[in-house]
Amino acid sequence: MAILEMKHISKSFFGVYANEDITFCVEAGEIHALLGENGAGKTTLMNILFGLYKADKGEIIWQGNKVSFHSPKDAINAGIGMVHQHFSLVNAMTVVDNIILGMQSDGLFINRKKAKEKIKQYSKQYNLQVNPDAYVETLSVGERQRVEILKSLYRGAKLLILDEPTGVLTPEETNTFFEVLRKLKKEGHGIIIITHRMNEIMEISDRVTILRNGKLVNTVVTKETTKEQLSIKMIGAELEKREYIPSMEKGKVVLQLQNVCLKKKRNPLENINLQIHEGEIVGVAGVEGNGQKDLAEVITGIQKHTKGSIEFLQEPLEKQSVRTRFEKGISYISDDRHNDGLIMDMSVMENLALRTYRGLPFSKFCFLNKRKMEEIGKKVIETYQVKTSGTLKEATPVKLLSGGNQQKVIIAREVCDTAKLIIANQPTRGLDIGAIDFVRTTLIEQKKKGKSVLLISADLEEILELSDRIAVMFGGKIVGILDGKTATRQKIGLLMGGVIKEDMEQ
Amino acid sequence: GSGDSSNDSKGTGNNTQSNNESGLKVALCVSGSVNDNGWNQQAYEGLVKVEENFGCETAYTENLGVADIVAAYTDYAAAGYDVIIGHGYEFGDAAIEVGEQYPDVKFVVIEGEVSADNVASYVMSCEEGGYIMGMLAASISESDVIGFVGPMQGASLVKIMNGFEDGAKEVNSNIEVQTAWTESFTDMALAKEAAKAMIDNGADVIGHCANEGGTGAINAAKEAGIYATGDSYDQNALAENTILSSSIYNVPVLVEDAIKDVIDGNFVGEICNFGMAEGVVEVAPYHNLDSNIPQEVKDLISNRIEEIKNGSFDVPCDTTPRT
Amino acid sequence: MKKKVTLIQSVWIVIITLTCATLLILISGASPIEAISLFFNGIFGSLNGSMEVFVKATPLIFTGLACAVAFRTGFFNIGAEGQFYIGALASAFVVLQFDGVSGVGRILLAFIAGFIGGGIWALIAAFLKSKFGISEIIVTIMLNYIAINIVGIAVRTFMMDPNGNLPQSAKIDKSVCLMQVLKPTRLHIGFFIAIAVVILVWIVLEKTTIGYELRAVGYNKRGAACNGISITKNIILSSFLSGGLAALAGVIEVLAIQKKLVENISADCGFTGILIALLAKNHPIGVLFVAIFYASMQVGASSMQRQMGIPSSIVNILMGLIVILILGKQLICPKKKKVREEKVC
Amino acid sequence: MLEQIITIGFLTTFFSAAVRMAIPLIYAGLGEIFAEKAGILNIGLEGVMLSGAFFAYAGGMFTGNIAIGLLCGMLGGMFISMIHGILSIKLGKDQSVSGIALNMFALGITSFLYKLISTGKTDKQVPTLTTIKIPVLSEIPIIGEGLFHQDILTYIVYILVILVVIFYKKTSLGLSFSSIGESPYAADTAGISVYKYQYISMALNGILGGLGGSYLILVQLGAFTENITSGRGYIALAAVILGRYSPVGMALAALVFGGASGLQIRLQAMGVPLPAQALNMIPYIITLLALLIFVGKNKKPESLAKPYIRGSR
Ligand SMILES: Nc1ncnc2c1ncn2[C@@H]1O[C@H](COP(=O)(O)OP(=O)(O)OP(=O)(O)O)[C@@H](O)[C@H]1O
Ligand SMILES: Nc1ncnc2c1ncn2[C@@H]1O[C@H](COP(=O)(O)OP(=O)(O)OP(=O)(O)O)[C@@H](O)[C@H]1O
Ligand SMILES: [Mg+2]
Ligand SMILES: [Mg+2]
Repeated sequence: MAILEMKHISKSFFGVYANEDITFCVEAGEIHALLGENGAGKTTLMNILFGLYKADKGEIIWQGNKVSFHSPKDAINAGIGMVHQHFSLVNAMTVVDNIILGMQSDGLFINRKKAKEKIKQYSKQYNLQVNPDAYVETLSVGERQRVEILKSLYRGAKLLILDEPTGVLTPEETNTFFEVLRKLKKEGHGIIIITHRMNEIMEISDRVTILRNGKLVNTVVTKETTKEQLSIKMIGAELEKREYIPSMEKGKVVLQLQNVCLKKKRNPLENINLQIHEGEIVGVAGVEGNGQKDLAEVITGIQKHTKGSIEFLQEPLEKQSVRTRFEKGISYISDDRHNDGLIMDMSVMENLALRTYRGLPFSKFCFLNKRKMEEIGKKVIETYQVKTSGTLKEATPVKLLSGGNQQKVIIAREVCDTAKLIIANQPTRGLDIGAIDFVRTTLIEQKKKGKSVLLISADLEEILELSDRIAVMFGGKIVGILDGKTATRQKIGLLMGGVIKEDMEQ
Repeated sequence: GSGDSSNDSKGTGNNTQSNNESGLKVALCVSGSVNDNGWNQQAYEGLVKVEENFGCETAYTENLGVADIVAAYTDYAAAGYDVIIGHGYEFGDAAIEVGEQYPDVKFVVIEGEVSADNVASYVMSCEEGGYIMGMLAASISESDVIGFVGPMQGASLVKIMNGFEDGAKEVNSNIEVQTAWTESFTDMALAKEAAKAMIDNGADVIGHCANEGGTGAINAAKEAGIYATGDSYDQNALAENTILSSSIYNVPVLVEDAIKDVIDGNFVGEICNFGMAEGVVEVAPYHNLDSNIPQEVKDLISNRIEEIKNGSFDVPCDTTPRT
Repeated sequence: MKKKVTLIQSVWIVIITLTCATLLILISGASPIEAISLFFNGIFGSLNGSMEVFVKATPLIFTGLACAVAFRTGFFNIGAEGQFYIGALASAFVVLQFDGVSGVGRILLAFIAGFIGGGIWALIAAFLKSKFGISEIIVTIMLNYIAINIVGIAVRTFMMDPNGNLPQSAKIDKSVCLMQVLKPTRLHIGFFIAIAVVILVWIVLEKTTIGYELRAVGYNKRGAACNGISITKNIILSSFLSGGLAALAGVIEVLAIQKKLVENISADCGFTGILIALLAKNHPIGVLFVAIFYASMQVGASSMQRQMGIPSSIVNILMGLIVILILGKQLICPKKKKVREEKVC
Repeated sequence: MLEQIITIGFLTTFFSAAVRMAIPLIYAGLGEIFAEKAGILNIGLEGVMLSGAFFAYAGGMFTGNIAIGLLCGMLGGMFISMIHGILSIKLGKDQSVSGIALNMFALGITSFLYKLISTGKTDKQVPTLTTIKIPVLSEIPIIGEGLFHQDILTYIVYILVILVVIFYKKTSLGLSFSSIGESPYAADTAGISVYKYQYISMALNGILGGLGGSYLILVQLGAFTENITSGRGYIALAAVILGRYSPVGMALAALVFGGASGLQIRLQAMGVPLPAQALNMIPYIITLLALLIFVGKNKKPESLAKPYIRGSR
């Protein structure tokens, strides 16, 4: 019998349906995947289930009874756990406190010792290692995700909703994570998983429900379908195959890092040596939190390196500000578009001007040229097919765009004529396959134009597909640089785990 | 000036009396609240008297900040008020400024420093009261330390404090007079703390001119079981066994006099002083502490009061803070 | 539809305010009808009253602008009050010191000195915030008290009028006073300066790259920094501008109203400025209108209070009440259902 | 001068003064900690204290009963903070506007009501609490007298400070309350009733702020005046920040501030040759210096003053 049924769920925002008459069910002991483009309504549907949104229409049958959840509290009490797409952790609290947050303690006081024991046990059982005493703000994104998962497990949920849980995990982590899911499944839990990765869906799920534009397309049994079929159902059309771009002749050196160090209390960067040539994509692989972001920020000037030298086009970058580095040709696509890349409360066109508002065409003598901004905004929306709110168009605040469309705005801004080196940190995270395809194609086009790309990604597929050379980072160091043609998942995986290249060759 | 008195009919307040004999319209402006048990309340009581005795039509504005004085004055002048009383030196410049535009309106500034054809300053010799309180305190003190708490350092308050000190020194040149300013008319807690500090330092009589805040100082004296002197009106009722006496500033009388002058046509635009001789500054009776005060002290005080009244003794008026 | 709701709400706000006013007036033993007619008579009944609205609005426009500029960069300046005092002090000092300079020259000097003085006063808080991460709220509150006391010291010592005994400075001479435009009313060119400054600030904030940067920093500091916008520079700029603008209110109070430096020179303009900026959603043009609205309420209420001898506290009650009602208008007449869920930040 | 200051006698009385001046601040500060930890900035604390003070006075005056006075004081404080609560929790309005408006409102309403109940009355005093000397402890040199020769409300505040520390550090309810100020979204998804807890926090804010005001009336003064709090609410806000949102830190900060005002008034009494205004600035300057000396990580709740509206971004 189905543990959960959602029947005829509808929900609209500002008169536009995010969910329209959606019906689907989850069995106990089933892993049910939700698939859909960015903005298809997956998160909305789950938020309704979890009591965060109230459905306009429709009913939820939970374990045979009709229920209505007014708040997450009701859902949690009923035995539903949700790992949210955007972290719902308290940064200023420790891991333990986050995990036991909102739960009734046995006595008058919290028994943190007991909680820690239990957490350690779960960590071990499901291979989700975190330090329970660490403050969440000190954790890497991957670690935070583990805390989120632990949090749900700790509450002993019967149904687990996982909204894009693997987006930030490494393949290794994903594998162990799937082990966890299989275990839970065997124990009779129901699981709803949202992911944009077809491989993962094929590997883990029993059934797939596909949403498009807020409407239910179909629910299919995974074994009876293929990636291609799913993809067609999801987008409504077939994706073109990208042509393979062979590695080009190495051009002159664009960026040279020599013994670059970044001193800080936790996870410093140590002696980074790296060269990037014209027309080359260098991939940086590694488990999240091993210094990749610091590396990107040291090159872009957001953080200043403390030792060593960085040369860009044979000129040393020492005290140059973020702005001058950009003007010289260093572009940056950050992994954190909400905080680093965009000003969420500003409009699309204002965000497009964020790098170059100081001069023509956006402004003259300090005065902004609004008409020009609009014009450029319109052009970008058209060429990049950014989906904006109907009436506002280029004046839509970016916070109202979906992640994929937000990413397009950043790319339109950063991939400009003056850019000579593009640093792309997790550029496809959280995007649907259409959007991913768009980003990758854009990067390859840049390479064809002779520009250089430093591609930081936790997604090995992406690294292997795009990179000419692959640097692997571990513990703030580059532990190996491999050739893109000969590198394999295994080799990279070992390096990512901290096995030094020399050791490996022995 | 325009004297825009077409508004007359609208300006009738709730205070209108049926026997509006003089037909005079009088407005009062004060910087604090009219129920502050002190400075401002006294002026307000004067205004009430004026209404009762002369049948004037009255209005008042309380809590008037310096930024709004001119506006208030202009308002009243335009609404046809005949006399505008400002209760404090800070009303002086505004009286001159608005007075130029409304020459028919009479302005009275209590404690002011200004005068013009239609502007008079009525200055009370409050220092006389302070002086007597200082003498009294010093005579009663056994520790040779007394204290005095002031609010904001305005000229009319500084002269009371200095008078207190001078009076005390006259009786006992070795006496130590501890003083403090709380920079607030309403912060009772700080005034109390100031008095406590002095008591901790050995003071055994506390004087004050801190208006409502001064109640805090009196409470401190009461709790410590020592004496205090009151200010502004007879404060004995606040603490019967604590308040030796109070220096009374008969503001209601002053206000009444001012209006009487206007009615009788005796108004002169000059700075006039009113002290004990004029019956505006007084000293309260000792009430039930009468028996605790030695006769020679009572004699000393009453003699000095006499001398001040008949002009044979001049109390120095010093308006510079001595820190 | 939305317009209709807003209209109904406004009507309700007026009704509730009037009811409360009536009650309070009745309790204090006066006639409400007369009081309310005096209220409007105070504002519209005479040229003097109407112009008084603009006179009272002038400092509020400056302090409102000051807060709006600061709030835009997320610099929570509670210190407009103190900056007002410093502006008054600096301008009075300059005017009295340089008596050799011509009138207009001294007015200019006063404006510059006041602006810089207030700017620096606010910069202290900005510096402590960006250098040490110390909350600007607490620093600006402390600086308010300190500024008020500094003025207290000044009018008793180095700036005290040598020909008087009162804690106030000498009067500034007529040539330095800001011109009255519509005698005998108090309307002075300061109000027109305020309008000019509003437009200037509006242009800077909305039309220039400076305003663009300030906004970006205000919305998302980290995002701005990652894209090459200097946070420190912008916080310093906005705090300096903010402090300077608040100080101009003090300058004008000295040059146009008091014509000398006195204690308690600000009628809580700094705090009211915060209210005005936030009610105007930090928009300069909005500040202008909210300040004028606010000033007219004050003028009406004071006129009512003065002519009838009603306790002044009624003014405070009503001003507070109106703001509370404006904030709580949804409760008075809810905009259909689902207010909470659909609201976008 | 210095030898006058560094004597046991001076230090003892000075410390007593510091404690006396600090207690109302600590009460109000505790209230503000509850509010801010739940994400609500109450700049209207001054109004809460003032309202508490007035109603404590009114209650005390009409009944002559201190306990009833205290109860009225708490309710009076709650009245103001619940308005703030509704505006900022239910309607998600700007908390600073609301707070400042409430300060104005409270000043007006208390002055108005005070005028109503006090006109024509000659005896305006209300009874006050007596002090209780705790035997052995009050004999401790220098601090004993100040800490342990006080009234019952002072002793209660010591206990409250400790209880609040325990509440936030050791209980799961406390954890829930403090998570709201950090991230209401996280709290909500963890099954915490964000709005309910915020209202509770605001009620506590009102009760404690009201007690802070009541203390002035029912312990220290026995009388009321317009604006009797004279800015103490703002100082309590500052104490919370200076004490980095920890109850003990806040209490120490309040003590520093109380000490500074006690010191300045004592220096005046001793005749320090400085203008009174210069000495009056001391508490504020000391607070600034304390901020500089103890500069460190800002512990401000991450979502402080940001309205939480479920389901919006
Ligand atoms: N809080 C909200 N307010 C208004 N509209 C919303 C809100 N949340 C979602 N929507 C609307 O719902 C639609 C679906 O959003 P949802 O977040 O469910 O997409 P999704 O399928 O989870 O996308 P993604 O794969 O990017 O996570 C959007 O297009 C948007 O118009
Ligand atoms: N407050 C809101 N108002 C209107 N629309 C919203 C709001 N919040 C989200 N949306 C809509 O929700 C849709 C999906 O948003 P969502 O953030 O889930 O996308 P996403 O691709 O998953 O983002 P990310 O990749 O950053 O996780 C978008 O189409 C966006 O327009
Ligand atoms: Mg989603
Ligand atoms: Mg997404």
